[in-house]
Amino acid sequence: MARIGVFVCHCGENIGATVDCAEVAQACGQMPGVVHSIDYKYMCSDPGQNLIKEAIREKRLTGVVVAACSPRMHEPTFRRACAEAGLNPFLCEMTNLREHCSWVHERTPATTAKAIDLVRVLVEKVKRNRPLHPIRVPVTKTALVIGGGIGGIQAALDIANAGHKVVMVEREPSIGGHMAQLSETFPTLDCSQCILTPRMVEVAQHPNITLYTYAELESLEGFIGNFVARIRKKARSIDEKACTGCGLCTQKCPNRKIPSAFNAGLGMRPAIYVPFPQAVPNKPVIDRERCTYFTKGKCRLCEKVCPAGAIRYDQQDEIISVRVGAVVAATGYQVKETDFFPEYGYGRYPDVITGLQFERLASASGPTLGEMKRPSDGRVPETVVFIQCAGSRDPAKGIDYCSKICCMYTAKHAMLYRHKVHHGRAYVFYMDIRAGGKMYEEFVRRAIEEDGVRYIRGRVSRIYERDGRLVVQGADTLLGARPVEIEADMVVLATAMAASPGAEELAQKLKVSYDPYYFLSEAHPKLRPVETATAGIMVAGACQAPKDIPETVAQASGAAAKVVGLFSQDELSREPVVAVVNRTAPPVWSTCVGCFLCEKACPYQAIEREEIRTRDGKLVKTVARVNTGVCQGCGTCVALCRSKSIDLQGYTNEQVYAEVMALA
Amino acid sequence: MADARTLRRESLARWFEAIRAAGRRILAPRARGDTTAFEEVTAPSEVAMDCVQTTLSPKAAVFPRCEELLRYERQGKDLRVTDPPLQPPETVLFGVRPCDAAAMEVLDAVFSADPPDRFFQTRRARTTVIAIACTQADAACFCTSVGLSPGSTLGSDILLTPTDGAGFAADVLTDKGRRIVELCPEAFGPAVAAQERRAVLAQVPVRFELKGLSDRLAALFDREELWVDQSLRCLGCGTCAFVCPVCACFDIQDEGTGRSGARLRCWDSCGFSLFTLHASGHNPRHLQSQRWRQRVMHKFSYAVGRLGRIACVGCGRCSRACPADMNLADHLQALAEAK
Amino acid sequence: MKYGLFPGCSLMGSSREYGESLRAIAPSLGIEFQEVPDWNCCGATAAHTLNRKLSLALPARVLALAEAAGLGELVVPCSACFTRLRMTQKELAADESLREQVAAIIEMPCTGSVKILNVLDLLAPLASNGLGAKVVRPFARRVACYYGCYLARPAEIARVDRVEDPQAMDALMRTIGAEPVDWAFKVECCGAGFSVSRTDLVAKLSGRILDDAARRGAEAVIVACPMCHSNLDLRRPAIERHLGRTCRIPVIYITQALGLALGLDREALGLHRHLVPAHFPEGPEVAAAGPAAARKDS
Amino acid sequence: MEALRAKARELLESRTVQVVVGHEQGSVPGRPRPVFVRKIEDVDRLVAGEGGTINLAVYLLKPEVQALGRPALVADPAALRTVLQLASENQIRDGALVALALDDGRLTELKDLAAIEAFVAERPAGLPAEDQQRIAEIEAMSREDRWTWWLEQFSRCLKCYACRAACPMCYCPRCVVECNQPQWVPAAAHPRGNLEWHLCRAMHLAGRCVGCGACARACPVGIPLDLLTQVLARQIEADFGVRAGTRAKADYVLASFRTTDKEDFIR
Amino acid sequence: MADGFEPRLTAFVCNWCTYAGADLTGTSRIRYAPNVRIIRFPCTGRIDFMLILKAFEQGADGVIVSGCHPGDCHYTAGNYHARRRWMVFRRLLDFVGIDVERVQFAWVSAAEGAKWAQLVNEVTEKIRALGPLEEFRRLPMPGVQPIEVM
Repeated sequence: MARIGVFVCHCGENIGATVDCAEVAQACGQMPGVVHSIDYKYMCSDPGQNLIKEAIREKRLTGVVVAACSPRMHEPTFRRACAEAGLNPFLCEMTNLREHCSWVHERTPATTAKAIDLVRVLVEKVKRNRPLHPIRVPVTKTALVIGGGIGGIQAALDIANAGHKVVMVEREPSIGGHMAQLSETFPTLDCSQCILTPRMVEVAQHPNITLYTYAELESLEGFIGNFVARIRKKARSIDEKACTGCGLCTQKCPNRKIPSAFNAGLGMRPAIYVPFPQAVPNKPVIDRERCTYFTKGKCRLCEKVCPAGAIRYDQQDEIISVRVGAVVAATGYQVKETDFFPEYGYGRYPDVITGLQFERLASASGPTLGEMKRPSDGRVPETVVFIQCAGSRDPAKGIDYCSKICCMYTAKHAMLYRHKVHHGRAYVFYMDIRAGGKMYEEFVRRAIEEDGVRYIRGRVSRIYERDGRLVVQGADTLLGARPVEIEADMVVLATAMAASPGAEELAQKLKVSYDPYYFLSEAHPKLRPVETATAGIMVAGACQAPKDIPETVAQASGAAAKVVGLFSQDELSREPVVAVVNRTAPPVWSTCVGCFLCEKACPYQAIEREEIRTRDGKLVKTVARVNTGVCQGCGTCVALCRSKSIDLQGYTNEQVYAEVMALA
Repeated sequence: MADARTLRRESLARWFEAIRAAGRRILAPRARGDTTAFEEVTAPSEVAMDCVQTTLSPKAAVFPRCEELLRYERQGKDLRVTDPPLQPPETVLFGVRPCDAAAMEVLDAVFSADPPDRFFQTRRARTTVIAIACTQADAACFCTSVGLSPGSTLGSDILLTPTDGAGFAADVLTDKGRRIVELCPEAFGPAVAAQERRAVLAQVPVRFELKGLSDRLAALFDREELWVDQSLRCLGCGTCAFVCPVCACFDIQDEGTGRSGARLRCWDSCGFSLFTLHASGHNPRHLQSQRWRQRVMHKFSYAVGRLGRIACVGCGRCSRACPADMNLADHLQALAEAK
Repeated sequence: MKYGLFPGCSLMGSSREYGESLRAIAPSLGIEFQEVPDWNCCGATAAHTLNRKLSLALPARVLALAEAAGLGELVVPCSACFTRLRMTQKELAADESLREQVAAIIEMPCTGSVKILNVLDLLAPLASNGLGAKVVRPFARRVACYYGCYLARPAEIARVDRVEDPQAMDALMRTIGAEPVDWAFKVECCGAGFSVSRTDLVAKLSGRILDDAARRGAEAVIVACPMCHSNLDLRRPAIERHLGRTCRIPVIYITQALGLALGLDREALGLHRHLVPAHFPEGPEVAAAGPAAARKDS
Repeated sequence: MEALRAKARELLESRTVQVVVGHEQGSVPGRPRPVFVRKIEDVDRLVAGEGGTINLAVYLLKPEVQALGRPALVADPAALRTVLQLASENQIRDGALVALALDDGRLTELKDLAAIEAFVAERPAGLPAEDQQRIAEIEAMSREDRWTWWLEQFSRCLKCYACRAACPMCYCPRCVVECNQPQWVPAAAHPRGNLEWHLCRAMHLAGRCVGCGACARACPVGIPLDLLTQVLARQIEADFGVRAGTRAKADYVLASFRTTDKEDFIR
Repeated sequence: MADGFEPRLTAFVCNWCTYAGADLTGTSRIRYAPNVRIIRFPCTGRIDFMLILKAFEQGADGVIVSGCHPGDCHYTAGNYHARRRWMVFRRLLDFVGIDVERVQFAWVSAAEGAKWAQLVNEVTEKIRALGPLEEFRRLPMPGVQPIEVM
């Protein structure tokens, strides 16, 4: 027989002012199954909680109803109190007498009657509660980091240094991401290679990190703590073990007229190439679309010159399956190309370049070895115009957001240009300078005051080519919107930062939601910025939203902390409010009829198919089974099931039915 | 000997008024769409006199499809249980066919077995059966095969046999019947010679050999393929049991609000797949063939042993109402001839 | 193909040659025009600066008349009228009550079902089917195609292929053998309505346009809007005073260029009406073959 | 008829199927009843299905019939739609049966679900005219009249569940009415119990009922049950553009959604 | 309507949005009619259509069903499923002659405390105007009215 304890709280005056708590306690005492019913001034206080604990022990209560404030506030408190007294926490329910009754109604008999009704509802519910225990899910203590940019590297190193295994998957032949392409980084003008390359080497040599480059995620199945990732390691056409990285093949390769992606299309590279000198791993890869052998079947020169005989033309893609417990998505970003801007010539003028291309011009390992030469004729540009917000903050272009880092890298570019070309003139057309980070504002002021960069507040309406020079037409809004026309030798567009190509497919593989710009959606913008709504999958860096290197590294460490937190226990314990498909005695085994209409409705794909076989292996029937690791307990399947074969623990059909009946 | 009289058709109305004036309700066959059932009538004009057989049987008058056995009410922590008032109205069942009247006898046997059913017996005691002999029958009727006939008097308080003219030969068979007749004696005239009656009655061919059938069926119990063949098309609904004047299986269910409720008795059917589901999950009759066999064996074999009579009056309702055309007479004929 | 035609005031007055050349080339292109009966002025810039209802009622009446006459597609050569009609159609479609008020004013239902086309919408499809074959005397000249503002902006009204660098006129000119130059003033403003009140501004703006066209070696500027033509042609003395040197580059309508290519004579096309003489010594007559091989890759 | 018998003999002889589910002459002339022909000599009992009250597809999921082996189902368009809907609910695998489509006399053999899908697609879809008429009559009534009319209909219900037994889409081994913890649907045949049963039945068939009408034909007291499911079927097609029994792989309408579903009653 | 008739309302609400919205109504001390009794569900997707019939059966004169706005659902899609279910169920109730105005559906987010108060007040007045739910009162309820059905 149920032995329920009802505890009515005055909450000081908050409830007592309009609800007659004594009468409620007295009325609840009469309810069948209630063996203990008292009211007290502050139930959530220590003495209040002790009242509950003593009542549980003395009266051997099988269920507790605390009639006080909102369960969203103190349910954990009272459930912990009950647990300490030996009562399963899920046998304790709360009635909201404060927010839903005393605070919103006058002091009338109707209010007290409503209070009694509300308590009766929960008393009937708690009678039908069953003790529930947190769900134990084993955790595979290996993390999968997708993306080898600075975000992925930081996350991988943090997790690996915490003693856990990491598998890193990078799509390009080498890790390093876009940071490797930068010349120097704001605000300290550190050489990007100098601060990045050691980390790349550390990743390559770390015993806990398994690195797959020139590889992509093929699929991800399973749930938090128990993912199975299948990685497609694209064929490099090189035997990585045999190759010594001497680079002879890349020098001899005759087919050298291929725009280098690493140099953002400014420099050229051979068909067999190493993206950049400090590449990790420093092994070449054959670009099968452009290699003469693969396209026309001739040449094979690299095979002849290779001292180690490491060329493998017949190498095939390889699918590697690995069990992981958590995933960190750090797939970075891409910058919009110049052909995205009709008003700046639809990308026809070679001397209108993007910020990334300017980085390559300024970089010592770039196509011009760091000298400031313009792409069209290689002359040193006397006048360079930098244009901010090229595509960002422009609904007409479909990109409403601010890309956050362009103000800073444009100031850096102008500064680098002035350092390299002392007599050169640098203009920056801007709308608002956003330099909110540490030492950021000072950096921009230095560019203006010390390096003489002329900032013009206004937008550029058009660029056209005249007599070999680029006429930049804009307006200076600080001088009464006076039209301004500058004849420039080179124009650098701070183009918008967009999600990396293939971000949508990756999000669908990870079953993570994404926004209209294909940036991955975080679980909560303020309170859970490094997690996603899909349990076990974290995000780091620009794949979640435009951000600079310091924020990316901070977010990567945050994501790593979450992963390490997840791996800190051998088992994952989850709220037991999950759905369960009933099982009955043979020959029926379950009332589930195997129509699987629930399977489609589950937003988390938590419903699987289980084949019930007799001992001699004959298939009896296929029924639904809920994966308690993935189910989030929304209950949509329960309300959909026609034969009532699936039920939600904590909100079972019996409980909600009893709650409605209790309102008679 | 029952006293034989005659009843003119036009005086029926006066008789009805007298019965109703005496505070008795009259239930008679009434058409509703293309189905007929026993419903309260006020005048003979409302009675569907010419229908061969009503869709639903008069059983409901004495064994309602749903009735309260007891009531309970919450008083604080405990529960107050009370008996529902059992005052069924005095009822006259008019226009019952002889087979349905005989069915009342079978129900009497079932519900008076130990322990007697207070509810049924109260209703039965207050019910008077006025049967009308059958002048026409259809292919589903097989009363003659179970020892009855279109003119049998078994179970009736008064049997009206339509005569050529516009009247009936009325045989008042029991005291109950006499009390109803005395409510309006002027409606009746003296008896008339017996022989015209037989000429008017319907001809119902005998469909199968009744004698020895129950032993024969017992022998066929294990012939599984026989029962499977017969029941493949049966859908397992409860129609045959619910229209049958004799079926008396019931299910007990408690229902109510949070404060008060009642224990209800409702009709049930051995045809339902979960009729014999045990709490353990085991279901001795989980195949439709087993359930069909049970229906036949209960009515034609077990009943003989327990009640000393066949629990079927050959009214043919089950065959007419069955969506899958499970014709009981055909099946029994097949079983009787099975080797 | 039968089209409705709304000439508007400019084709009756300052740009008669635009109307004449359009009607002249119509027959050989298989086009038949039917003027909107009893059409009225579209209100142009004056109306919508003074009174919104007036600026909607005038074009609405024209549309209503076109609907009543069963003209499914209406050609509006003047780009100012074109923009006013399209703007009215868009605003009335979006606002139920406004449509009722305007219908009350013009005492005619105006469902806005008419499809409004400018000259480029009308001629552009021909570039790819059949125009090339009809060319009798290829217009083998380097030309600067000038679209001005109304043909390209506002984007959702003009619905032109590329807002910053339209190609419709360039394609037409290529089809008749001309060689469009790549220049940067295709959609720059010519000074439009300031023609009378601030002629100095028109001189500066139009001057820049003609100067760039000339520098790029264009032998003629092709336009499709009466306002552009009047500023670039009529205001040439002011432009030359502003530039401080002579600038004799002729300005002709796309319809006139097509007319010449189809072998029509100068008078019929109204070429004699221009202030800056537009003489093109006839090149060798070619059988109606395909467009002359362009001299060098543009 | 001859073509049907010949095809049945051929299928049985070639052991492609073990049983032919069709119609045979019933005890009441003009009302044929289901027959399960397994032996060659019984083939001649097969007759056309006109006047039959049962949708033969209901037998495909009965354990006794499945025990007979691979069936050939003599099917009218409604039965074919049923097969597709059952397939979309994982109750029938492709190739589990051979369908002998019998439509106004012409016999077509359909070997797999795709063939059935194509055959159904050619047939006119949507509600027969007289059903629409009956629905229109009810909808014309005022709300109060509709309530009294339906309550009078439901009061005649015996809870014999012939409608559930005759419906091929009602294949749950333990139906919701047999669930007593909690007692979702009152077991007794009083007006409230009958109302909740018929509303529950209609909702469980929403987006699944193929409109074969077997339920209304099976009801011993003649309640027009098919109208309840047809009204919902029509509404679902109008709102969500989905019709039951058209494709072998289809999403259950209440288990899927479009973010653009239009409604006018949520505040 | 009968004066002094106090309608009894039952509200089925989702825990993440409307329940929290009602909490906000409380913390903002916005008064509203005491006729409603709130029952908490994890999501509107969990609300079974039979529960609305049960609520009417147990004496409710009106039912409010409210949850997260489309797109806000904590479980991403629960309210989309609920919306479809209510579009179909409402059509069935109307066809059978039950006044669909007695079942009010709404989206109330965790930030719309005022909207919750306004919703309850409006529905209370609407049901007060419609009066007690006669249809269900006349259906005999075991233990309240005698039950015997021939």
